[in-house]
Amino acid sequence: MEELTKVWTWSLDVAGFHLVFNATTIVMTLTIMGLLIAFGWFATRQTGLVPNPFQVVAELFVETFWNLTKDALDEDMAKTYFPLICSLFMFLLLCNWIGIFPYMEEPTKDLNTTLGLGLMGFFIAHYAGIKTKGFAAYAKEYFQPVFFMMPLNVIGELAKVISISFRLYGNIMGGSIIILVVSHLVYGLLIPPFLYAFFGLFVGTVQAFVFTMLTLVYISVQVK
Amino acid sequence: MKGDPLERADLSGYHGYQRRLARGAFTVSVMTGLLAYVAGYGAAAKGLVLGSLFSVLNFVLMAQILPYQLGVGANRTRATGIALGSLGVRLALMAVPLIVAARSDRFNFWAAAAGLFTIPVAIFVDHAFLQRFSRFRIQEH
Amino acid sequence: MAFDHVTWIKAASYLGSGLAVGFGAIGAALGEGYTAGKANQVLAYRPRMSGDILKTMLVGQAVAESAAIFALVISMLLVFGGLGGPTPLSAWAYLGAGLAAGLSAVGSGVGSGFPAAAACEGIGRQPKASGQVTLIMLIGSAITQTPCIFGLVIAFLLMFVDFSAKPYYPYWAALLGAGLSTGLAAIGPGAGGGLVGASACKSVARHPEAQRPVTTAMLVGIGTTQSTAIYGFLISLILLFKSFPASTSYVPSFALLGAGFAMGFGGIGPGIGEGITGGYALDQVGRIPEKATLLTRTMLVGQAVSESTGIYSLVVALLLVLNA
Amino acid sequence: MEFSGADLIRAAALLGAGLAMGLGAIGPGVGEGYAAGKACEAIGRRPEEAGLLTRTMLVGQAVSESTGIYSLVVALLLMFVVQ
Repeated sequence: MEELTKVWTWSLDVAGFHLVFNATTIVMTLTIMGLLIAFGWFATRQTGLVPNPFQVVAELFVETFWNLTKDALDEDMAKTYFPLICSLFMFLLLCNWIGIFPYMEEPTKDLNTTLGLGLMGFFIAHYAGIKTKGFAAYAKEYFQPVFFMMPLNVIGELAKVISISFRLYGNIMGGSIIILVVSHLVYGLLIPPFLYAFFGLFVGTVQAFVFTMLTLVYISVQVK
Repeated sequence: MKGDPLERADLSGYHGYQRRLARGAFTVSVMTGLLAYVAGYGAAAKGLVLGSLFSVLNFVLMAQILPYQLGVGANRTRATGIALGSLGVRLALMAVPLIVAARSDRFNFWAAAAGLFTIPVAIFVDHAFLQRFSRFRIQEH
Repeated sequence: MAFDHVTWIKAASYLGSGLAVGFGAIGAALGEGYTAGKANQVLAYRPRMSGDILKTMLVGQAVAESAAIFALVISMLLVFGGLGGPTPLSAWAYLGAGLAAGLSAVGSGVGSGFPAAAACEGIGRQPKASGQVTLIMLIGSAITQTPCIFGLVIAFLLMFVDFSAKPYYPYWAALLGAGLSTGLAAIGPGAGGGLVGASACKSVARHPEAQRPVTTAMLVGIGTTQSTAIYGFLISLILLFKSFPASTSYVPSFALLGAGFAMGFGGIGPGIGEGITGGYALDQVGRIPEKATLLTRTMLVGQAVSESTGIYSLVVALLLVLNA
Repeated sequence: MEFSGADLIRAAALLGAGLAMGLGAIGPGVGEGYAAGKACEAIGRRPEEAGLLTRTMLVGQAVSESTGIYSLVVALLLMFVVQ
């Protein structure tokens, strides 16, 4: 079970800082971005009334998430944030699914990825809040219901980042650990495929959806 | 609800079911034991029959206690107390074949332990399979 | 106050035996008490049905009691099995075996009471469906016993695998932790599986023709509910069979014990929660069987999310084991 | 068996990490299950609103899970930060 603790890293010393890069995560993230760009290119290459398979899938995503975003935000606000929500879901879905292929690892298995995405959602949500309400009204909300609740409100906002990123990380990491341990224990062919189907496909989809929905909800809480 | 609702009840179906299930289960277990004995697994056969005998005894005892447990009313604490007491007595009863089998070479311990599950297995077989075919059904009066 | 370890082993096996049979009896008695209370409520407005209701109770109770009998077998083996191995580790192994068997029987014992009570209610409401309701109840309580069987397997492993060559210092904690992990983690899934089975019985009593979709949904629901029990079993197996280096400090021992507690307690909540989800979902499957697919899908999504805390416990337990 | 104060602290931190995650998982597990159960009930009443109800269920569960995630964070801190 040594694979669990083994991480392939690049380290670099820049101006007195010792920087460590998780090479696997970076390579896999870039791979997924490449795959998504290729998917986008194929889906939009020949749009027509009789769509090609890529276009069908893309339309499915776009339609589902357009409706979801429109429900949560109002129409013109949804136009701004819909591309973010839809591409976030597609990125996460592919991230969680890619682990089922041999020699591929989920980038979401690394806390750095999920924490980065969580922080991105946090900053976007607060930027949206300041932009719609103005800074005074935005800042005033932290002093509700009474002024000394301010620290608790701030902690509450920061806790959202922690919870959203640890949820995704914990589920994907847990799934891959379970698959690894069970594969070591049974040496069989029968059980791991079912586990891959459950953790890789099912839990991966559910958690990608949960992450996306929560980002959307955090934005909608800030703008309302 | 004053009085015992069970006094006016017709319990003959209940007693008939219980009698027939116990008889059927014990017969099958004794026949399995005989087969095993003939095949040369003497200790296992004796252990199985011993275990299933006590399983049936436990079942009969449980069936006798159950109406009293139901008769105490909807008071769940008292019902749980009676259940705990009756379960204690019956577990002590079922410990007998296990102790005997563990102490003596003539009875196989694992066969005795398996024999204690005669009644649950019989109930399961009865409901899952036999009730589909009325010829083999345990008749209820 | 220095005893030789034979004394300790005797003491530990008596204690483990008492814990096994005591917890087993308490669990089954709680389940039976619940059934009896419900059955009495039904009898109050259906006095004529007492024969049928008693029969259902008897059948349910006889099956539910297997959890207590499993615990009894372990307990008698611990006292009369002539196990007294000469190694000091055996004391912890026997204590762990008793805890695994006893605690895991609690959940299954309580859990089996719920389907039996629901079956009594259902038969009181719909006497014609008694055959189908009893069958669903039997299937439900039989699957509810699975976590108890995990506990039984771990107890057997603890009693019969030879640990004499292992170093005492972190292994005592590994053996105790293995017992605690499976035992505690079986409580929640046992009770939760019972909740799912109970709703299935109610649903079949309401719509006897919906037996097939209800059975499928119940099997899926109980199967998912038991995943945290499987995690507990997994942690126990790793604790038993991974090799830990001998150590001169308490740190690895407490890490292994902590892993047992983390997975054990961590399995309780998700198990019960997933059972509640499955219960509500099955109520609705019985009400509108034609929407069974939609409801099963929603139930699975809800259960998968409720299970995340169980997965976090598993991650923490594995990190504790691997860093020990 | 010699043991130092630092040893004792580390051992207690590891046991505490296990207990924190274990006990911290009970509440959210039950609560999330209850939320999901009620959502299933509501979907049974109004199957045409399944999408909205599932989304609401997921958001509600995510909020109730926060305490479980805090337990996870505390457990990880106890394991990797306390020395």
